[in-house]
Amino acid sequence: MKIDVKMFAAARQYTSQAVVQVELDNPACVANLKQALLEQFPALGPLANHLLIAVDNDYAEDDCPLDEQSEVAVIPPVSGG
Amino acid sequence: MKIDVKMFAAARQYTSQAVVQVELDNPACVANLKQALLEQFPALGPLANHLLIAVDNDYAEDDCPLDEQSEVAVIPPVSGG
Amino acid sequence: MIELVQDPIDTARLLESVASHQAGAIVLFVGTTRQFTGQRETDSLDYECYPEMAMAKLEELETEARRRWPIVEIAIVHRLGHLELGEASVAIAVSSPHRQDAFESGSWLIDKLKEVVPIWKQENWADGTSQWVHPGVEPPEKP
Amino acid sequence: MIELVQDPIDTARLLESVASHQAGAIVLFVGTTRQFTGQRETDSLDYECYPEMAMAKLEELETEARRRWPIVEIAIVHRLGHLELGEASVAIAVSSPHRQDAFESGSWLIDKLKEVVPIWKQENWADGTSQWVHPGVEPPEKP
Repeated sequence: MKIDVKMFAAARQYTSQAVVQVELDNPACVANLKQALLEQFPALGPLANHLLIAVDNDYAEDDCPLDEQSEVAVIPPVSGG
Repeated sequence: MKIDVKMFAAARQYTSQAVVQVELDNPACVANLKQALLEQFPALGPLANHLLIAVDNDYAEDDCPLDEQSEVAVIPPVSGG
Repeated sequence: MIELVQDPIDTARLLESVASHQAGAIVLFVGTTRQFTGQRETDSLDYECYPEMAMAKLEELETEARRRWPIVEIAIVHRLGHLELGEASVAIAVSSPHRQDAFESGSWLIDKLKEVVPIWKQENWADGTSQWVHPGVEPPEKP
Repeated sequence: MIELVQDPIDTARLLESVASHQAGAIVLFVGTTRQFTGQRETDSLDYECYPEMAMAKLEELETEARRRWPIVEIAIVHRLGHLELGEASVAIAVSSPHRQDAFESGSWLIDKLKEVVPIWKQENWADGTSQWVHPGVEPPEKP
């Protein structure tokens, strides 16, 4: 299945894309997505140990299941305020 | 010696005066003033256990000496803010 | 900036007065007149002060706060005279490089102001009676 | 009142929005752009956010703060886009019956906002370089 992933801040800068598409086997979870992202976009390397994924507007654990309707985003460490 | 004593809030209300004059033996300290005030103005009774005296714009201990040039005031418990 | 004022407190002016390129944080505290104290309803308040001593004590508090925390600017304004419900009686603004210092010093300043600065509040209750507030003092039987 | 805004933050509007006859205290926190971070000089900042999730997280923070403290009103406004030195990036106002609750909840809200709300800051340094700020992340050798 294909998952659209929103990219923000340095993640967007490193990939030069605001949304990337990742192909995953079905079923898939957040851990599979992280691995696929790092393989497809080696430029994300500096964020590898800090890669949080949001699913449907909330932080998601590695075992959180994904489907093509999920709203998915890469959340690099936040720095608002 | 004669000491002018400024009165504020309930102290002014109970004595109906903004400044009262108290006659003290020389030398005199804050403890003597408190005693004289309570004798001369029995209406200050409700404040007797809470009577702080300021001398020259600072809180003064009972043994603080007084003279006729001292700027003296009765400071009932404060309630600003 | 330390002021005792008769007119409504201008919080925008306090915030401006503490703004600085050295500060990353500003904390503003505003004390306002509550309608209810327990079951008792307030209609309005009157504040009076001992002006020379109040200014001296407020300046001491600023000095002591600057000794305890790395503060950039401090502003303290206390209103005097007649205040209607909801109006601000006091405002304290502190700016500092880091926010924790602004929160801690702002909280400390209002605590100390209420303890040591010679300012007094008269409650004008909704039942038509008035009363000077002196914490710890029992009012006389027939005031 | 929770808002993500492009224009300068209107702190007077935040204060008005939390004013209440039930409140005796208002605490306003304002985060501003500091000129120096250690030896490094900032020229300006750019903020971006993930809007839907940022709003969801800010609403969660309001709910949790109200669960923890007896709060009357909360206002949180975060600025986005380009900010010059000294401008406010975030403002949080809390009103409560008693002041300690307003200080504690205001401090907690800005701590949590900085931890969990998906908003990011890009430093535009005075030396002409720019850098997204991601706490804990080492930037790549050749960004």
